[in-house]
Amino acid sequence: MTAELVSPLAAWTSRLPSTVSERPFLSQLTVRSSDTAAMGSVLGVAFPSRPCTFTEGSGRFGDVSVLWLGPDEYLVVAEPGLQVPIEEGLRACKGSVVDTSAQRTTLVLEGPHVRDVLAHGCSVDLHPAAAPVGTCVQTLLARTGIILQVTGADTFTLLVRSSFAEYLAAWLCDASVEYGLLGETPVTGRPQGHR
Amino acid sequence: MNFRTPTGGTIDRNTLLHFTFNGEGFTGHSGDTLASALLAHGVHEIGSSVKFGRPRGIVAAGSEDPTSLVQIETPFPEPMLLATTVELYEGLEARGLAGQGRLASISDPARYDAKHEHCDVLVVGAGPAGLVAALTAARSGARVVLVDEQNQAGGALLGVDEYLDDRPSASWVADIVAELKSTPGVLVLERTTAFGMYQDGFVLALQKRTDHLGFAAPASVARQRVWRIRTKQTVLTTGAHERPVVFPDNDRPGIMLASAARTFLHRYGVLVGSRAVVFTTNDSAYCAAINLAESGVDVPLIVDARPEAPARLATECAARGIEVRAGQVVTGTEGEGRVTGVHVAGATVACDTLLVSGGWNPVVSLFSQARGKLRYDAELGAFVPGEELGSVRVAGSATGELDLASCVRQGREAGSAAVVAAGFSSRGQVPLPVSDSRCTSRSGLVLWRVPGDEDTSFVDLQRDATVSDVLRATGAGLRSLEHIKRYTTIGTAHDQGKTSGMIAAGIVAEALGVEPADQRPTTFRPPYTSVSFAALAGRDRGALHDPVRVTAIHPWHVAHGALFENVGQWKRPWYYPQPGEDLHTAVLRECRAARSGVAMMDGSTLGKIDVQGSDAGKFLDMLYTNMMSTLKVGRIRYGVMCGVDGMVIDDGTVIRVGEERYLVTTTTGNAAKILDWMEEWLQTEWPHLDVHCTSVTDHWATIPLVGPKSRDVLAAVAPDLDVSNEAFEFMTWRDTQVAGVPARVCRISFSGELAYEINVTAWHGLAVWETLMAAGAPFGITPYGTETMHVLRAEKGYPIIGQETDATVTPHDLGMSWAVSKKKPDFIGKRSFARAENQRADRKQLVGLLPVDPSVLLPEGAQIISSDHLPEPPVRMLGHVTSSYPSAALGRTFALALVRSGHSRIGETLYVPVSDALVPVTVTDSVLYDKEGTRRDG
Amino acid sequence: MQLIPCPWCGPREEAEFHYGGQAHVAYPSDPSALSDEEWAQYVFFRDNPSGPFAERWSHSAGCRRWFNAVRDTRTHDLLAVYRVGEPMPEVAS
Amino acid sequence: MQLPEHPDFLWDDPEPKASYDVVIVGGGGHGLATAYYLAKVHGIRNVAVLEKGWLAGGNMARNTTIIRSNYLWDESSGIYEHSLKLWEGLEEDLGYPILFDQRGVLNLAHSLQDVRDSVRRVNANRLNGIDAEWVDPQGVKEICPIVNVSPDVRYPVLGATYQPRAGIAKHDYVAWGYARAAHAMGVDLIQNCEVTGLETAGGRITAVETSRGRIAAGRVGLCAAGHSSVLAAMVGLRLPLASHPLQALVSELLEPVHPTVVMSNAVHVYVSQAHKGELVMGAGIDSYNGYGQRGSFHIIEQQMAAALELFPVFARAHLLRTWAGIVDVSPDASPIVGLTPVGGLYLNCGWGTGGFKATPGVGDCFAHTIAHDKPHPFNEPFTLERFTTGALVDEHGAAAVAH
Repeated sequence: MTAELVSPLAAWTSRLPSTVSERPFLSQLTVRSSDTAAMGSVLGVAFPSRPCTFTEGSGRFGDVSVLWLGPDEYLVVAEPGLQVPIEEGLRACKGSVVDTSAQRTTLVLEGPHVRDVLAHGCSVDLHPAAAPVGTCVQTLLARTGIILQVTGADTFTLLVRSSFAEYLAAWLCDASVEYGLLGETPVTGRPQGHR
Repeated sequence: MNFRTPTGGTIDRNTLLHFTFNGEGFTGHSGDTLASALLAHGVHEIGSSVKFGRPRGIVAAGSEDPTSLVQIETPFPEPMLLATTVELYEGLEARGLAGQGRLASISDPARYDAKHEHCDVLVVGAGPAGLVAALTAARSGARVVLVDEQNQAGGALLGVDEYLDDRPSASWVADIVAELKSTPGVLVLERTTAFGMYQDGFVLALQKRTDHLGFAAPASVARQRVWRIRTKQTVLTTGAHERPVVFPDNDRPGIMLASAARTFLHRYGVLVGSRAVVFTTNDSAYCAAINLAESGVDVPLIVDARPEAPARLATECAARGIEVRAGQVVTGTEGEGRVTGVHVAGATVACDTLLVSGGWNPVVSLFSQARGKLRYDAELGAFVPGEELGSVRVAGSATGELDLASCVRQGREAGSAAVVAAGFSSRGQVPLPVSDSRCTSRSGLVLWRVPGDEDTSFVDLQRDATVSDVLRATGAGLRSLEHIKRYTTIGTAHDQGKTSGMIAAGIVAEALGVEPADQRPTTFRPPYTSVSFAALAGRDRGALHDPVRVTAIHPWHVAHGALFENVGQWKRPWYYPQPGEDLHTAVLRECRAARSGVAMMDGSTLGKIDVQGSDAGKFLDMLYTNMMSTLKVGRIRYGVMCGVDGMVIDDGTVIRVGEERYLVTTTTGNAAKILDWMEEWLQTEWPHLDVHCTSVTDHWATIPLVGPKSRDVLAAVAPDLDVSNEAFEFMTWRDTQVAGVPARVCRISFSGELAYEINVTAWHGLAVWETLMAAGAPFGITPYGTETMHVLRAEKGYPIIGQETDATVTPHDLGMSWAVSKKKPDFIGKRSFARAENQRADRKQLVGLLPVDPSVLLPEGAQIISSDHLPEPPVRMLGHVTSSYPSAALGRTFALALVRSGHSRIGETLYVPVSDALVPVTVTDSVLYDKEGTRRDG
Repeated sequence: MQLIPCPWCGPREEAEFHYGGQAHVAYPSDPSALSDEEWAQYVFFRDNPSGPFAERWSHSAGCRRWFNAVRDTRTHDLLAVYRVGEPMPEVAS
Repeated sequence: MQLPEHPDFLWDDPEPKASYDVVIVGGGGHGLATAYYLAKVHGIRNVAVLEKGWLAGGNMARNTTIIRSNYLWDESSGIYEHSLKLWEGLEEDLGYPILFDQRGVLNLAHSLQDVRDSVRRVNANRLNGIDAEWVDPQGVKEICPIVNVSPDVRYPVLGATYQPRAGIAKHDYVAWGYARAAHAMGVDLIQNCEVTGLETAGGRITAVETSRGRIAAGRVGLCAAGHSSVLAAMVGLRLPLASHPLQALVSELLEPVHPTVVMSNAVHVYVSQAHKGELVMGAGIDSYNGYGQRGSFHIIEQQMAAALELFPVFARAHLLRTWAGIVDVSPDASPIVGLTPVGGLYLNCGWGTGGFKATPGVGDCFAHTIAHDKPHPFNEPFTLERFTTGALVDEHGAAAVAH
């Protein structure tokens, strides 16, 4: 008797634009600490020293990203299933740790039009010069909050609260229409007008 | 009749587009506007005026036109567009308007969107100055955006036949546009009007992306887009509008601005008439006269109001048989509909067209919106930018400069200064073109109006406002232009006074015997040109209007026929009707299951905040009215929060997870507010406290499992948990496995029944819910929604924040003095309880109401009075019904109410006016079911 | 739409922020010692100047941090931002 | 329809005298109405209205002209209903075509709690003698056929309160009607006259200092809406007010489609179609304090999105002009009208978004307050002291946007 995991966008797998995919079930921990060096050594990755950036590294919990969320606030992201050992590991350090793995789900966006799609709803300048790889900002996309990471030349990662994920998916579908990214999938989330 | 020239213009003569106007069929070409295509057929009369019903024609060639209002019917009805800005397409149907448009009665199927753009330099207007400014910035490597409202760059050059660097100006324009478009980091937006200029370099621009395609517009492409441009530096090269002169009967179709005639000729290959008289106060109209004459129009006469005509131009005119009369004015016109003659010096000169030029008004709307001060330029007779603004520069004819060579030099200087200010070094000088322009001198006479019949001398042709209206306004004692604008309605129409505003100011100044410089010009307000509501709504419509928040278990609710209630942005199951059930029968069934068997609901929307740190207890003691620091690890306490004014703002449970860790719950609607509230106190008042708050609302799926059989169901799915009353006490929690996954189970109850709140990660929510449904099947487990939850808690007298409270209710009013600590020296709201108003005995207090007739259901929101007959208004009201339900458990209806002195009225009979009747009710304690609390342990 | 310079995240659109009214209004150390009038001043009365105004903002859609700003209420121009606990900077009005 | 012509004479432009019995600071609707009732009802005609700009050029020129009295609390419904009754006779009273059109106002409910709150208000209104009805979605559709009452929209219309006697008027006509009538009774309307100081002696007001010199007055009434805090600060008086931008907008002229007034607090829309055919809409209040008479455009964009959900037919109407006023908002969203600690200085402020509809009512009551040095019963509850005692008149709960 083990309940199966269902991700917030489980029903959207085949409906998302070809350039958008969900990475569900990642281990995520919200960390508040002014002593990040110790936590960094537990994870094997230095915590970001500058606002609005993230760091990546590898250690005893495998590949780990640490996202700057605010002064003394970070989100540690690792592969699925590691939230319990990571939380235990970090609890040894000074600060607070909260397992927030299911609080948000993760979307990976890629492709040459990714900045165009995001620019329809995100007011942050995502030009490579203004937001180079390694950037991590919390901001609004359309009418929902997101954490946005610039992870590659044309690759972005969005973290969105689980309850807003379907809205964001529908919005991304609609914003992608003009760029021909939906393939043969019918347009979802297109404003319905008024039935 | 055909008024199309054999050659010339930027229209594509190989295309033939069919359209109808006022029901009559016409043809035109790709590149035409509706106005140019109509003029090509000799149609000048577009609509009629709003007040007098006088015919109205085409005055200008662009978005400043005051008169050519049309209604578009196809592909979708759109009101109040200017024929001069509607690009022609196959199948266009339009009709002229009398000042009022008509909205479609059906929904607009088009898509709209918005896009953010960031740049170093924004250039508004792709005329000669703007092009040079943009190129200067672009060559320095800056991110540049160039917007222009036309479908092609060139600005004023589109309407003239001038040569730049010994080649047609269009070729010069094309080269610059090509370079701009091929430069990385440069965005050229055509058909894009910058309509609003706000703080910090924020400029809004509307791009008309598919309107010109008519029926061929792809449905997938957003029809219009609002560009939200954030720029470091702005160069406004917005040009100038020619203005007319006011004279008697100046409103007949066929009377238009000289520059418009020139634009129709050069850009569209259209002659605006057969025989044109020109009336001017400056040089520029001479070029229109010469151009038209050279194109075969009979131009018998130029009437120049100046004492002397410009010698060189007069000579050129004479060579073409155009008589020039200086020192004269047009004193009137005649014609049925279109103009057929003009009055000059007591004689009538026959014509079908009168071209007028009264000088030029720089387009300063955006500059003014950017809070730039304007200065009256007496030589020009117009307001011009009167100061330097930090990051906003103005160049070209928008400054009042009319000489082309000077305009482009200004453009280069502004572009260079802007790009340097944005942090770049200006690289290389963009070469300035050499112009052969003959007609751009400033030397004009400022003439607002020609004396004559003031009742037919129109200042605002769209609003039918005349000189006599202006004089009546000043005669009524009005001095401020704003008052006169309102008295006469001048400048309030579709064109917002683009051509009429300055003239009105001039006429007012004359009437008052002051200089226009002494007056404060009326304020320019966004938008510069009108913007459809739908474009501003963008993508935030229909399914995307506002986020729908759903829980992990939502798909199950949908699949099982739940009806939903909006709670904030959440969709919550309201009730689960079975076939044939209405709200009441479904809710009675759901309630019965919860009180006699087992039922469960999706409580995942409750706000959940993790509070950690060595000062967490101290912090919560300040926020809650009751004591939280004394709560033992493993235990749970209900808490109430007040604002500083002492009024209840939220409630919920607080569980102590560890010595330095709590998990607090909030009401669904207040989750974000309470987290903000906590952070505000922490960060701004008590930053020394070691406390961190983290929202975990979405992390957890929460399932209250309720009813006498809930223990059996839980036992079946949580084999590791000792669910006995002794081992798992009320108001405690356990971490365990439920359905094989980690879970936190809380023994709390919002119904008074034995109940467990099961929390698992949202990923597991759906599966655990289904497992519970299966495990509960033998007990008849019943899912219930918010309505049943409300009934169950109301039977116990538990208030709902926002339903029993309305920002005027204290914990004491709710009968919750027990939840207000008397030990704590302070907590938020405590001091307010001591105020005079809070000490009154007659405060409204929460009580139960039992209708004397147990079958009568009181309407929620009904008022309560003490007398058994309805007196004349105003009637003294004692309070109102906050909640009212039929109750399965009580076998009758009941209600909760806030009643003045309620706690001391228990047992009294009061009356509730319902329609025309008075329903007698008995006041009771708010706890109506299981007062002794025997059911919570099962 | 103003651009508000968050002390941590840099300039962001106004829509990402919550407004918090006048800054430097401390919660009284002992509310019970205050008269009703004094308590009312704390609860309800705030400066409302036309001109520079020290006020609180929260970057609610960003780093969730409260900070202070001096803004000219006539022009809405932000003259300075500073962190909670820092003194209000001198600004030219 | 065409609007009626304004009269051939409105007012003249006098030099301020050295002294008046009463000086009213603020030549907006409230100031003009107060002067009018002082002269007409109380026979006090040696009155000056001082306006720093042009008469009625502040919020009076910027509001969306909705008139209604269906407020929740007895205190509010008292003064607003008093006002509505005066509106009903105002055209005749002033001899000016103010275009008061009692086309009714719908206040929509979009959630079950909205419904409860609405029904509560309707019941309270009726017992207070105010016309009020609860109408279901079909009833909404019958009153205003263009409202989308489909259950499929994001925030469906679950019903509405309806006040048939509510409506709109033409703001300039109202202000000018008061101004002309006040002027005709001897009131001096002094424009371009900014008050720069308030002079007191022995705890009493003695004069106002202005950009056009000192003007002595035994009694001074402040009617300066958004600028009230600034004026009160001149005598060291602190007010519980915040001045915020409030934006509004207008479309081009359209054939009649919208026969009533629709307000939706939940989605921040209020809209009517004015006499000439333009759609007049108000937006939500900008969150920050501001005297700049401009707001942030995203408020307008959100407004449009919400409007199109309710009125799909507005899609291709066009925004013609936007603007902002300065509203002075009190903690309980109710006004402050009455005496001050300074003798002879009277306060009328804190109307937030409700000022226009109150114009005749508060003008009458404030004139009474000034004339008798004592509040009129209708403004008695709206003291400054209520913030100390806690006896608030909290209309926030009843309507977050109380237009």
